[in-house]
Amino acid sequence: MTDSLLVWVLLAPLMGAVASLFGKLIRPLDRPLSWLGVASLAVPIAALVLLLEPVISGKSVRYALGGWPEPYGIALVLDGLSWISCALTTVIAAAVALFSLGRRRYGAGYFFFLLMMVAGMYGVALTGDLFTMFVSFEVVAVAVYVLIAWEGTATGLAASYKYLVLSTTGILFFLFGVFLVYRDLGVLSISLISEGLEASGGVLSSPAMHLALASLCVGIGVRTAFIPFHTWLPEAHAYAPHPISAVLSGAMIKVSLFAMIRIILQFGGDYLLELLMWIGAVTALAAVISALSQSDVKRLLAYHSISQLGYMLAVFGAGSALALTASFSHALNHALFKSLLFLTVGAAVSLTGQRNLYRIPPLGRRLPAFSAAFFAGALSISGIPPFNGFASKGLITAGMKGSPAYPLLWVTSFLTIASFIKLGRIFLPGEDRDGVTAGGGNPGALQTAVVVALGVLCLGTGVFGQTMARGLYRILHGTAPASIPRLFSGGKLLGVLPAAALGAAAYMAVSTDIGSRLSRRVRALAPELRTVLLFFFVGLLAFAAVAY
Amino acid sequence: MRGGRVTAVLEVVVLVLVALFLLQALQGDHPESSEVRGHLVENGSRETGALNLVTAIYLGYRAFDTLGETIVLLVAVTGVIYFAVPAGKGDDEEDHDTRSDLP
Amino acid sequence: MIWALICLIFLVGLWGVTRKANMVKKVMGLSIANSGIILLFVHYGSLSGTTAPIEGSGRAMADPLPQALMLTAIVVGVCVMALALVLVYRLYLRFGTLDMHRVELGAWKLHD
Amino acid sequence: MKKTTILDLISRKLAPFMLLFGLYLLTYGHMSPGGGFQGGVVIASGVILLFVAQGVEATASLFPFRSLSLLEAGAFLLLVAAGLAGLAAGAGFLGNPIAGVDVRMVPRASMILVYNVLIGLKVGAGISFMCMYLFREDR
Repeated sequence: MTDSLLVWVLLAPLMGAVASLFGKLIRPLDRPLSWLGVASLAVPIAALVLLLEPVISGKSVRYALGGWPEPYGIALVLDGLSWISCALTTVIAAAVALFSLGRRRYGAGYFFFLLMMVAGMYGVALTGDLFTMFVSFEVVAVAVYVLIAWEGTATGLAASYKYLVLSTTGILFFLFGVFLVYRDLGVLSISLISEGLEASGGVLSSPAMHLALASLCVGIGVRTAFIPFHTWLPEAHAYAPHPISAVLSGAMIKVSLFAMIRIILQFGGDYLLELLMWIGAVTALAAVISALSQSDVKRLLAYHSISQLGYMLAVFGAGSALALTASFSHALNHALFKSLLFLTVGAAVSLTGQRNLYRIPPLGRRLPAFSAAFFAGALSISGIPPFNGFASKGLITAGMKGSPAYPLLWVTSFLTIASFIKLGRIFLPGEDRDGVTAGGGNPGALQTAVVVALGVLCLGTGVFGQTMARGLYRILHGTAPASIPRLFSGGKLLGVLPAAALGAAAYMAVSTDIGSRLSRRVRALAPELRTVLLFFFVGLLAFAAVAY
Repeated sequence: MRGGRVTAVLEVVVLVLVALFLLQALQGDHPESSEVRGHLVENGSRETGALNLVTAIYLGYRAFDTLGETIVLLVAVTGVIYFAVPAGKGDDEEDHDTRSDLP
Repeated sequence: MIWALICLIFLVGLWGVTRKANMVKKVMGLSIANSGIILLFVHYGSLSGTTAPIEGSGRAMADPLPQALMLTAIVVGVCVMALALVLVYRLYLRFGTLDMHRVELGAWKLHD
Repeated sequence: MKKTTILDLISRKLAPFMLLFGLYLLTYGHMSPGGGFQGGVVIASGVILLFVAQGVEATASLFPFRSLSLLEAGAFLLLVAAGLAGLAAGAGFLGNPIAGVDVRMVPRASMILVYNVLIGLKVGAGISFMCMYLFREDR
């Protein structure tokens, strides 16, 4: 019985989406059917809790759709990796959907696209078949194109179009990879790829196979946004509606990262790990530098998403079992605090109608709950104990012990602190200037509840970081973890102080006039679609060349 | 356009390299028959009852792909209708999103 | 030889996407690249036989699997093109131009 | 759109055959080349030919907007329900519930037929509704 639960994880948001579609068509039912649609997210939560038991014991749950056995039909597969990406999607989607219910303006049509995106993400996480992963990616993509441009602003439409062109080019290379796999291995289901490859002597034996791996990784890489493919993310996240930026940064780029990790592990592409580690480290550093120079609050957060994703990629590149757990725990923690940051800053933007960091009046007194939640998120991302950022960054330091790329990540961490000191000023308790009520309405009670809940979650996953890490290790590897370093040891706690001091110093440096002139030049580096596509092709060639 | 020359040359070089990438992947011998295809062709129609084997596959064996595809179509049609707003209504004031809700 | 031709079609599509400034032409480029990929699958399917894979036709049948996959890829391509063209339509209403460069400059200036 | 008599006459004569051919593609999709999507698109092109030639008001009386959008959403809901029927009959989601039934009485392919017709109706309604909606906007 438990394996048919897998279908309900995917079907529930789908039915919820159809319900909200009917809500859109039948005007009077708009609100109730939107609530029904969002309520459908409760089913995946329950199903995932029930399915946790087999995953913990190391067994992967398989469900053959339509009863057809694996190589001929499609199977839904739930193992440690897909359980985590489903859990992550559910938490963020539930938070964002509840937050969106708070705003009267989002009608049932909005929830139709949001729930279809969630169903697509479940499809990507659960599928055991390469071509179904392509279809699920397209379901997510089509819904995201509409949602990015939902408010019809010119910048939203331009950002959506730019993302569409880039990700469709990427997905075409993904299809090229699927073709190579079908041609040489004759099979489409992911789990049989590793067997087929062993039979033919590993991924490096035939040139077609590692080019297939390169095109598959590049096709998905466009959706995760590390260095060569990150150029779409700042516009898409900055100009999308606030809850959509939260779910994009929180869940979508990570589900794509997990899918890429699954394919790399299945292909046995260990030769890529070195490249990914360096790409991750460089992404983290470059993105945080451009984040530090931003004046638009949402672009600043968008660049931070890229930088934190660089962390996850770098630690995955380190390759050990502990490193994989560190990458996943950072992904979970990042999903929590980044969506929290996007929701709180989004509320500030819609309340004051201003996007520029320096023009938003201090809202500390005006939105007390939001400010408290914002500072919980800001402290988490800066890696300050006892919040969850500190726990997962401690794991990352342990996972990347002795790897040459770690200094880059260390520099990134204190630059992150600097940029959040800079961003923190909009939520300081300051005098309540009159310009505040120019924007949209006050955030409702439901929205405050969601934001505070996310803040508490950030704190909770931080305090219980040790048990979280052990649990994630068991989910991922099925066996009890041999050695999880003590996260809250004295040495680590003290290690935060120099980083905080350097962060403050960096903030001082940026606010000097040389700093602001430099920032203005970095800000102007918005690459156009042409250079974006150029970056994409260079990334493709890098992934292909690394095997020679 | 600043650096137009440079980006143009770069793009040509990159596209030529991509062409090499594609040809390198495509040439070389590749096994003709795949075990999966053999099975599907032999008892495709017996198991699903459809004589047209393509329909047997995309509605029988891989019906989930088709469901995903109908979802993509449904989302795209609803998206196009959402965006096909007549001119003049809903052009943006950059920051205050006062767009009225659409039918 | 045919593989090279199919690659050429795919590259013509990519060339259209990267080099053309007109937004509609970029969408056309995407569509050409999409049909290049579809041709790749269907051509590979036809290597084992060229008659339509209907049960009972004695002659060597084409491989039904790539054709079934490409049915999905075609519909997905159509949907993405439809959305792209609607976005271009709205951008044209807003900026009065189809040139991607000027649209981005406009969007960027509007933002600051 | 200036209505010329040639266009008017031909479209009124041709459209029924296109709709018929679309329905043929749907219902014989599992025996001869055809299927849900192809049939649906042919039906949509029949409807679009009608409203291009006859103008949107005339066709809107024949294919009203509201019913087309409800048909599209309803057909999709029925498709998911058909998938669930497979699940309920123990053949797994999107499986064939009729597999167990005595084959002579109900041909096994009838489930494929149900899928084909549902997908065809959804695609036909969706695409014709989209084009009519876009067409109506421009006037």
